[in-house]
Parts: sequence; C-alpha cells; structure tokens
Amino acid sequence: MPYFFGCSYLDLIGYVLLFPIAGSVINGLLGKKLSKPVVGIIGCTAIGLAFILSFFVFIDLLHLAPEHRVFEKDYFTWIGSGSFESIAGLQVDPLSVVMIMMVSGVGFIIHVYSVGYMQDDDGFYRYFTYLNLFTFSMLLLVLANNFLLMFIGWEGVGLCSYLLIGYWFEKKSASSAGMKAFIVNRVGDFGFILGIMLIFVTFNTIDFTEVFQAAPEHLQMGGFVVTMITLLLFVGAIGKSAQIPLYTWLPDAMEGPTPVSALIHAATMVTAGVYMVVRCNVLYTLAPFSLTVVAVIGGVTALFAATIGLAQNDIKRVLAYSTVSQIGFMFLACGVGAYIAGIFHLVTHSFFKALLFLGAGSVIHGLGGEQDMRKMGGLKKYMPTTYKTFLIGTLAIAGIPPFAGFFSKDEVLLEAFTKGSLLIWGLGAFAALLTAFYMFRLLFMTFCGKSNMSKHAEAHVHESPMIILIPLLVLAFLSIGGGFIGFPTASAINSFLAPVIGGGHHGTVDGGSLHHVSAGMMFSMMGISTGIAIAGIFIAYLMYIKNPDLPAKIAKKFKLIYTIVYNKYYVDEIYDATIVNPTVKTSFILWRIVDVRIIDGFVNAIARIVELKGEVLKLFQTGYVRNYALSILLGGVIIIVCSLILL
Amino acid sequence: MNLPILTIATFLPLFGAIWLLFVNGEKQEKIKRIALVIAIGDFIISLPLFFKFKLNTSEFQFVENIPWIKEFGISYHIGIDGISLFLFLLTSFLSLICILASWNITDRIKEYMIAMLILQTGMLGVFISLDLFLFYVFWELMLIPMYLIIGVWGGPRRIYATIKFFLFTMAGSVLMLVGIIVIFFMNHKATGEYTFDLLKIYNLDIPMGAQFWLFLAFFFAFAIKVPMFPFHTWLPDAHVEAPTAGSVILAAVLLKMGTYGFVRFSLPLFPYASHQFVPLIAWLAIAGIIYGALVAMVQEDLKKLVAYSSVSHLGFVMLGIFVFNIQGMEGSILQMINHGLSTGALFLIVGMLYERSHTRLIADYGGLAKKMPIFAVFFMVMTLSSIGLPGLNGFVGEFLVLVGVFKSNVVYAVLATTGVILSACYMLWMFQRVMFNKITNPVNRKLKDLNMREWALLLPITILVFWIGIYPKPLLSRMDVSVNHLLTQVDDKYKISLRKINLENDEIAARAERAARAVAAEAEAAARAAEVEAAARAAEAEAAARAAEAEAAERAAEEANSADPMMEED
Amino acid sequence: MIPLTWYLILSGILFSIGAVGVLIRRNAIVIFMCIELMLNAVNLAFITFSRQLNSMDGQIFVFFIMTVAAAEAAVGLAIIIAIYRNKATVNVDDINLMKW
Amino acid sequence: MLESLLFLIMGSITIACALCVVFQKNPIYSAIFLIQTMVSLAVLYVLLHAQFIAAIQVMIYAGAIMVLFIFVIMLLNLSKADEEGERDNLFFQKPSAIILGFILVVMIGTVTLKTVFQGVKGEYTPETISQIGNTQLVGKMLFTKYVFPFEIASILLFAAIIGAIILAKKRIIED
Repeated sequence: MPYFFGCSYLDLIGYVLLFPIAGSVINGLLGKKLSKPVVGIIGCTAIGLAFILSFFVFIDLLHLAPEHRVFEKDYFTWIGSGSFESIAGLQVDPLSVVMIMMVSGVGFIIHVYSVGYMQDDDGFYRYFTYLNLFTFSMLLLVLANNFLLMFIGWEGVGLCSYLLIGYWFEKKSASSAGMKAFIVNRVGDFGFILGIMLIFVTFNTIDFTEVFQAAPEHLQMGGFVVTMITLLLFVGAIGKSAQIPLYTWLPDAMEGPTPVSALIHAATMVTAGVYMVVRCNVLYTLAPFSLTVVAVIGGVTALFAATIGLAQNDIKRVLAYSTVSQIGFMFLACGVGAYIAGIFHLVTHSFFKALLFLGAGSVIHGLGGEQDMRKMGGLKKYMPTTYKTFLIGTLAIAGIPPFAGFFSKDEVLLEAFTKGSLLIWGLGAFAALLTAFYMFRLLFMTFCGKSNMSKHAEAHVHESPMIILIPLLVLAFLSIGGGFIGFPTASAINSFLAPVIGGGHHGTVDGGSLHHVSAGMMFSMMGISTGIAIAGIFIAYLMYIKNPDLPAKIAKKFKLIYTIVYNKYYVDEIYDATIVNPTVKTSFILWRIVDVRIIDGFVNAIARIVELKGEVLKLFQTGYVRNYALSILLGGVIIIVCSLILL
Repeated sequence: MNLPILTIATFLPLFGAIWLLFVNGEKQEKIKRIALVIAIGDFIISLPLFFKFKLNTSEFQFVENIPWIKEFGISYHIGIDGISLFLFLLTSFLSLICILASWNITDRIKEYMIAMLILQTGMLGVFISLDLFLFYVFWELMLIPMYLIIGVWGGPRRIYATIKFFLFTMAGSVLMLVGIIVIFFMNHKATGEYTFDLLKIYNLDIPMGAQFWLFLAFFFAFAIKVPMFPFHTWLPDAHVEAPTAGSVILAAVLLKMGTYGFVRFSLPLFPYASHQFVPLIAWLAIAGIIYGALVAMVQEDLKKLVAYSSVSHLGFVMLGIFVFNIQGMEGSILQMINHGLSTGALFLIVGMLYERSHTRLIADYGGLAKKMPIFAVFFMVMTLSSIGLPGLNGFVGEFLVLVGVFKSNVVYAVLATTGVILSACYMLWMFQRVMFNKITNPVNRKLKDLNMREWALLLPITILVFWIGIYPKPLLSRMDVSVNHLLTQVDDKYKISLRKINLENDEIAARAERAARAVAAEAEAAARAAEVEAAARAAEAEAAARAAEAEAAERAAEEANSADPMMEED
Repeated sequence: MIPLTWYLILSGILFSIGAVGVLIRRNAIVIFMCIELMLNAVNLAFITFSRQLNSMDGQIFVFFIMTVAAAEAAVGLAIIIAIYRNKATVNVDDINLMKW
Repeated sequence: MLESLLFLIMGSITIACALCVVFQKNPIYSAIFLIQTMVSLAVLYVLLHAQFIAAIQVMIYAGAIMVLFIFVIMLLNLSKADEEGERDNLFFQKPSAIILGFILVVMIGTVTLKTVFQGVKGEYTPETISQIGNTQLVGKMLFTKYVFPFEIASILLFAAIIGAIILAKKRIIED
C-alpha cells in the first residue's frame, strides 16, 4: 500500500475537500487583485490536486480486499443535540471513489476549458471561486458519511448552481433562471429533508452505515415507513436531477456560461439524485413500490424530455433536454434495481455530455455568442476539431458501439428488459430512438448542410484556441474508451461497485451483475439497441441532409402537436398559472386585505374606540380653569352630601 | 471568580449613560467614542461568561442574590444558564454593533446614545433576572428607550409606529404583571413566604385551572413580543420607521424576549397549561411561518420584507419550544441566536442601502451587485443564512427545530417545512430585484461600496454565521444540560398534574358508581320488603369494595403507565 | 357667651362666598382676592376651634396661614403682572392654555 | 348680650362686605370691601380672645397684603371692569356656582349644627391667656414647639420674595 508521509492516502481524504475549498477561498478573497492567469492556475491546480489525490485514494482502495473497501474518517461532531448526532465525517467506498474521480476529473477538464472560455470576462475570479466551491460541495456530497452532511453538499451544489446560472446577473433572464433553479430545488429538498427526519425518527441515527445495517432488520419489506422514506428522498432527487415534474429549471439553467452547463447541469450536479438513490439502494430495495415509482418517473422523463428535444432550436437547450432524458435513463436503471448500470451510465454520460456541452460552447464561442441552430450550419469546415469531437460525443449518446454511451445505455435497456417490464423497456427504447434522432438533428443542423450564418458571424467564425480544444480531445477519448470499464464480459465496474450494493454484506440482492442473463440474450439486446440508434440517425439524415424541407412540412402537417412540443408542452406556463401566480395573488390578498385590513384593522379599531371615547369626554374639557374649579366644588359638595346621608 | 461579572456587564451601559449626561452635547465625536468604548468594554466583560461557563451543571451560574425589598421578598437575584447565556452574549454583541452602526446619526446624538445604553442595560437585565419582580422591571425598562429611539430618530410615520409598538407591548405586559402578582400570592398561600424569587416559585404547584389563566396572561405578553401570528402587526410598522440600529435591536433582541419568556417562565411555571395549549400555539406558529413568508414575498419595502420574514422565522422558534423535546428546544434557542445575527445583519444591510440612496423600495434598486460587489457578498451570505442554507447558521437551528417537531407531530413538521421553500422564494426574489439585473435607477450608478466601518459591522457577524453553521458544538454543548434539566422539570410537573387528574376522574367515576349502585340497591330493597336494611347495607358494602378495587386497579395501571417510557426522550 | 357654632357657620358662609367668587369672576386679581377671603374663613374656623379647645395651636396655625398667604400674594401678583405684560389682560378666560 | 350683639353686627358686616367683594364690578371696590371684611373679622378675633392674631390681621392682611393688591390693580390700570362686561362663555357657570354655593352653605350649616364638637380641652382657658398675655403665649409657642415650621416659613417667605422679584422683573418673551 502506498504511503504518504506515513499515512495512507485514504487518511488524506479530507484534502480532496480541502484543495477545492482552499482554491475557492483564495480566489474569492484575493482574486480581485490577482491577474487572470494566476486565478486560473489556482482554480485548476486546486481541482487537479483533488483529482490526483482521488486517484491515489482509488488505488489505495483497490489494494484492499473487496469486502473491506469501506473507509470512514470522522472529523468532529457537527450537530449534536440529545440523541441526534450528525458527524462531519467522510466515507470512502467504491461508489464514492468512482464519484470523486469522475467529479474531480471532469471538473478539472472543465476548469481548464473555462480558463480559455471565460478569458474575456470581467468576473473571472468570481467564476473560479464559484466553480471551485461547486467542486467542493459536490465532493462533499459524495463523500459524506451521513445524510445531513450529504445535505450540505446537496444544498451547496444548488447554491453554486444558482450563483453560476445567474453569473451574468445583469441579464434578467439569467438571474431569474438562477432563482428558479434554487427554488425548484428547494421544493425537492423539502422532501429530502423530511426524508432525513423520518430516517432519524425511525433509526435514531442518520449515519449511512448504521442506517443501512439496521434497515433490513428494522423495516419490513415494502412497509409504509420505508416506502415513505424512499419516496421522500426521491422527491429530493427529482428536484436535483431535474425529473418530471420538477425538471423545468434545467433548460432555463442554460443561461449560465457553457462550461458551467457542462459541469453542473450535465456531468455532475444533476446526477446527484442518481448517486443518492444508489447510495440508499438498501432502502430502495426494501421498497418495491418506490422502485416502481423511480423507474416510471425515470422512463417517462426520458421519453418526455426527448420529445421536447425534438423541436428545440437552441443548441444548449437541446442538450439540456437530452440531459434530462439521460438522467431519466439512469433512474430507470435504478428503478429496476440495476443500480450499477445507473452509475455506469452516470459516468459515461458525464464524459460524453460534458464533451457535447463543451463542444457546443466552442461553437458558441466561435460564433460570438450565437446559440440558435437555425443560424448555424456548415461549421464543419470552419471548426474541424470541434466537429470531430462533437461527432464522437453524438455517437456516444446515440449509443453506437464502441462508444461509451452504447455500453451503458445498452446495459440499462437490457436490465430494464430482464428485471423490469416490457413497458419500461419500451419507454427507454423509444427514448433512445428519439435521442439518436434529435442529437443527429443537432449535429446536422450545426455542422453540416449549408451555412445559415449571418454575414457578420460568417466573417468572424473561427476554430477555438488550444486551451479549449485539448479538453475536448481528452473528453472525446474518454467518450470512446470510457465504456470499456463496464463491458459486460470484463465488467470491471460491476465487480468494483458490487460491495456497495445491498449494504456490502448482503448477499441476497444481486449487485446488478449480469450472470443470470445468457450471452445470446445479451448480444441480441445489443443488436436491437444499436439498430434503434441507427434508425434514429437514419431518420435524422433523411430529414436534415437528404431532404431539408421535410421538417417544415411535417411541422405544418402536425401543426398542433408541433406547437405543443415546440413550446415544451406549456409546462412552464401551466406551473405559472397554477402555482406561481395564485401564490403571489394569495400573498397579495393576505397582505393587503388580511394583514392590513382585517388584523391591523381590528387593532386600529380598538384604538379608534378609545379615541372616540376621548372625543366624547373632551367636550367636558372646556379649558377654563374656573370650570374645572367648579367641578372640584361639585365634588366637594357631593362628598359632604354623601357623608351626611351615610352618617 | 468573585467578581460580579453579570452585574458589571449589565450595569456598565447604564453607567455609560450617566457619564454621557455630563458630556457636552456638541462634542459628537467624543460622545460616540465614549458610547463605543462602553459597548466594547461591556462585550469584553461578558466574554468570560462564555469561556468560564461550566458545562456539566444545570444550576444557574454566576449567581448573585441580594435582598432588595425585603418586605415583599423582592431580591436582586440574577444568574444565567445555558439558555440565557447566548441571549446575553448576543445582546451585548449586537449592542456594540448597533452603536457602531449609528455613527452617522447627527441629530441629538447624546440623547440617542444614552437611550441606546439604557436600552442595553434593560435588555441584558431581562435575560439574567431570576426574580419575577426584577424581570418585570427590566422588561418595562427596555421599553422606554426603544419607544424614544423609534419616536425621535425614526422615519416619517414614527409617532404612529412607536405608539403602536408601545401600546401593543404594554397591553401584553400589564396582563403579565397581573399574572406575576397572582403567582406571588399563590406562592404565599402555599408556602407562607412572600417571595418573587423564580427558583423558589418553580417549586410551586399551581392548580390546573389557575395555570390556564396564568398561562394566558403570560402568553399575551410574550406572544405579542415574539410576535406570534395574529399579534404581529406592530412589527412591520415599528421596523419600517425605526432607525437602522433600532431595527437591528428590535429584531435581534427584543423579539427574543418573548420566546425567552416562554422558555423561562411559561413552560416551567405552567407545564400543564403549556401542554394543553400546544395545538393552539403550534397552529398559530405554523400559520405565522407560512403567512409571514407569503406576505413577505409581496412586500415592496425592504424593511417590511425582512420584518415579515421575522414573523416567519419566529414561528419556527415557537414551534420548537412547544414540542417539548431536546432537539426542538435547542434548535429554538439556536434559532433565536441565528435570527438575531442574520436578520440583524439584514437590517444593517438595508440601513446601508438607505443611507446611500434614501429609499427602501425594492423597485428603486436593481443591479447593485455591479457597483457594490463586496456589499453583494455580505448581502448574499446573510440572505442565505436567513434561508437556512446548510453550512450557515440558519440551517442548524431550523433543522433541529424541524427534527424536534417531526418527532412529536409529523403534520406540524410537514407544514412547517414548507416554510423552507417559501423563505427561499421571498429572499431570493428580493435579492434578485435589488442586486441583480441592469441598473435602472440612475441614482444607483454612483453608489459606493462598503467603507471600513461597514466592514467592521458585517464581518464579525459573518464570521459568527459561518462558525455556528460549521461548528455549533460549543453552543449546543453549553445548552445541553440546562435544556435537559428544563425539560425534565416540565415533564415531571406535567406528569404529576396528569396523575392528579386521573385520580380525580377515578374518584368521580367511583362516586358515580357508588351512587348508581345505591339507587339500584334501594330499588331492590323497596321491592323486597323483607331484609330491607340488610340487603341495602350488603349492596352498599359491596359497591364500596368494588369501587375501592377499581380505584386501586386504576392507580396501579396509571403507575404502570407512568413508569412506561412516556417520554422516550433520551 | 355666643355659641361657637355661629362662628363656624359664619366661617362656612364666608368660605362659600369666596368659593362662588372664584368660580364666577374672571378677573384674575378678584379671583385672587376671593381666595384670600376663603383663607380668612378658614382662619376664623381655626381660631374658633382654638377658643373652644382652650388651645393655642389654632392661633399658631393662623399665623402660618397668614405667612403663606403673604408669600402667595407676592408670587401670585408677580405672576399676574408677568401675564399682563405678556398678554395685556388679566381675564382668565383669555389665558386658556389648558385648552388643547 | 353685648357680645352677641357685637357678633351679629360684625358678622352681618363681614358677610355683606364679602358679597360685595364678589359682586362688585370694579376691582378696586372689591379690594376695599375685602379690607373691610378683614377688619371686621379682626373684631371677631378679639371676641374670641385672640388679640395678637386680630392685630396682625389688621396690620399684615388688611394693611400690607391688601395694599399690595391695590397697588397692582392701580399699576395695571384695571379700574374699568372692561372684560367683565363681555358675555360669559360659560353661561351655566354663574348660576350653577351660586346654587352650589348655597348648597355648600346649607351643608356646612347642617354639619356644624348636627355635630357635637368634642375634644380634649387644653390648658389655655381665656383666664390663663389673659393672665399670661396672648402675645406672649404665641411668641413662646412659636419659638418652642413650632420653631421648626417657623424657620421653614421664613425660608418660604424668602423664596417668595425672590420668586416675586424674578417674575415681575423678567420680560417674558412675546409669543
């Protein structure tokens, strides 16, 4: 086992968190005075160090026997009140190691990319402060050893997302989108926090290990409590991972800088929900009903978001809806009990989706901020490297072998078929078809065909600098090779993650491994999913290369459906009309009428009564002293009369 | 440890006020410096309370007990425990901040500082009094300077606001005075001793019917101060009209007196009534949480918004107090501190904006983050703290309260948790409208960022916000024993009351049974002309025996019950 | 000897006249004089009682009342002068600051 | 008998003059009648064996204090009863005051007549007083039993003097 100054790398796990937060603090406090390169170097170094350390931790962990691959380190008691205790402690196990490597790795690449992308921005240091803070929070989320500490990371990433979406805060749409993201996430957190409380009340602890150990003995399979716990936690996941019905914030989140979209809203943060479900797989396995809910929501979201993606024209929004859809896939996997497939898809997705976003960023950068695909086209010749990497990403997401997405998506579909129902598989398969279609639609509209650029943009367009292209190349490489970690025949990720599933010691739940599936079945499923992908690509080819007028015709023919889809099923409008506006209106009524008129009116009415009484009594106050003296005399006489009568 | 730290810390500001009387009112700088020195000194003096506080005893510490008016058993009895310690420190800390925040006041600065210092003595006194009479004196003492601060240095509608504030508070506290006097005489009746000493009165077993009325009398005083939902309308007016420091003190300390009063007086003195009133208070608190948040959302005036948010936050505190478990109580106490810090800071922030552009309307702002980046950072931190972002102070308190509430009643907890969503709505929306977007008001283009003094105001609060959010243990550990003690005390007394009620019920039941049997026996006896007396007597004897048996059985059951883990609480 | 009750009744009558005077007159000086009248009525009662109880204390009291009356007259008249200077009137109805 | 006659005469004079004080329009006349009231009261004091008081009644009251009054009336030139001619703002004041006055008289009369005055008789009978001398007795008491109030009275007078000077001297600022 490699040692570092006498202690194993596992002991140094705290530094994985320390580097990013230190980078954030340094940039935040001093960034204004530092030059941009220095800020960039600090930001990237912090994450780079975290990644290197994560890697060593991973190696360390590999050295341990699979069943001992859990390492916990407690730092201090964060909140302790009576029997309630939340310890600031970290937990390293295969799942969190995979996550920290993914987060810090992809994070590092995107940091480097950002140095180039944000070069001309005034708030450079602010950007890196937020980005480092984000990485810190995300790492905390995945490393935490109890629910509440995880919640810090959970909310922390939400905060950073808020700050980074609203990074260009002078744009009203940006600041509103940030706010929307935070508030919608809060709705999810509402469930999450109730879930944590229910866990505490049930188990009297919120420590992962203890809860998961106690769960099978404590809880009845499919009992009410465990179903409630898992559903409440899943509400949190719905919010964070942008699933139906709380997905609306994610497309709006594209107002942020593109690297942010890549890091937060594609690769890492939005997958936190999936991570959480996998982390709590012990509980979910105990609650079949919740699992069904997870699978159905995942499947429906995958399909629903994909249909919206068909008709969008903003390059980033298409990617955003595809993210929603892909996360739906992950939940679908979790919902059928294939947790590892979910994580596998999470990892590969983070590679190719980050690649796609960064590629889109490169395009936007090259076009000077243009995001509308209808004003692009034919960029292939202007930006060859970007095109190639983008193509790789698109192939990966479409699920063409041997790209990363193929393996993971195939595994998800296979699991859905074998463990879930045909319906769920159907949802997933149809969504996969649509995904292939709209992703290639995007590719064709952007890079192929004839140019629709404005004159100004055309003169301007250029390939991006190396600092942007290198990250693209790295990610492209990962998108090609990333899938092999989970290639079924040599399923490294499966065996690595297996101890995490079922609480590590539970043999009853099979860790999503595929031994029970025959090889023939497996390969036929592979064939089917590849066929689906190719079909999608072919349709896109027909519509956008071969016959560019076709889309318009179809749109005309199915005008109603097209309008609905184009307007994203009016979900935002429906929410506005049913939730937002009534709330604001009610509040106005509460303020103007209930508060001012009724409650305060009542108070003032009491005061008014006293005042009126005074007004009446005032008449007796003539202001003439002798008049007052008269009443003194009157009083005197009355006293004497009384005393005479009484005595 | 013979130095009477509490007395010194409490009366140093009063001494400062007297000193200021002899300073020429023209010398503004000198007056401000004297006040500041006094406030700093006071804060430093009160720091040992934190460090020398003994963690393992539920006794009051730093106690001083000197007879004051012997004839009525009034004594100068002061001391702190884990509950009042932090409120005391918060008060001395924020008073210091407030004096520094009032640096720009030019009008009658001498009188202003005198009022501030007297106010400080009053507030500190409230938190340390262990004598009902002394408590009441301080309780009213702090009202007067506050009345003047709003009424003299306030905004355009200050007279309306200050009178409203005064009358509201007074109306409640008069009822409390009546309650105090009633308790005084009850205690005399029970023990034969005339005393206002709280610790002695704690042992008094107040009859349940009286508890009901006394609880109500105290309830009005405290609920108005908190302010709980239907009694809150003085708060927005007072906040809007008060000068910055007045708002800070009002929000940060004065409101806490209400909640502190519930903890210190209502619960231990009237445990039975407190339990009886839980549904009412819980629903009012929940109504406050949601209502305050909704109304805050649509406010157009920054200060009003923060004021209504206080109503919402204090709802959490009230809810936490009345669930009678340790998480709820500790969360509430922590939340009192948190609310003091973050809302206090928010008022400071609004004050800074007001000083710059002389408007508090949200619509007049927008885009300030561009011009005032440092200000924006502080504002953001305080906003997030108020929202209850994990890692900042607000979360710890809020979460503990919610856990406590969840343990006792899930419905309450679910409803209260919606406040978490709503708080994000109104705070972030406000933040967006003030700090983000483009600058629309030309006046705002010339705004300057924070100066050194404003840094000095916000930085310490920010540090505390982070400290409590990340490492609240020093606070929680100091509360632990006292809160536990308080809860057991309440619980024991409550159980005694319950037992008494059960006994009474049994007795009534037994009597009824006996009467019924007697009637039956008589009827029987009338029917059978023979053995008249013998039969009746036998029946009666049997009835009595059976009743006694039933009683014994019930008592046994009751005892078994009470031995049962009624409170599974740690 | 005359019954002392007569003196007391006389004193009462004088007092009542003085009181009525205070109430119906509006000239500050006259009001003042009516007050003196009331004081005198009281003096008479004091002396009467002193005579009846064979005590000197009543007379001493009268002595003090006179002292006070003198002081009062001095200050009161000074006030009237001051008011007259200020308002050019001694009509109490015109000096009605007590009316809001 | 002579005493009773004297009492009746002086009593009626006192009452008549007192009424004149109240109902005279001109303040000067009121003042003059007040002097007469005091003088006749002094006579009654003599009848009550209080010679010293009678003397100072005439000297200080009728002499000094009333001179002060008249002096002020003259100084302010108030001889014309100008303001009294105006309509009374409080029309009910006069009748009700007079009615109350009557009731008061009746009441006081009833009380005095009904009450049997009792009390511990002191040592100073008219005989002893005339033996020692009224003035001497008053002086003795003033400087023994009542020496403290006496000194206070002097301070009071002193304060009154200062007050009067300051009030009369100061030119009150015009409003």
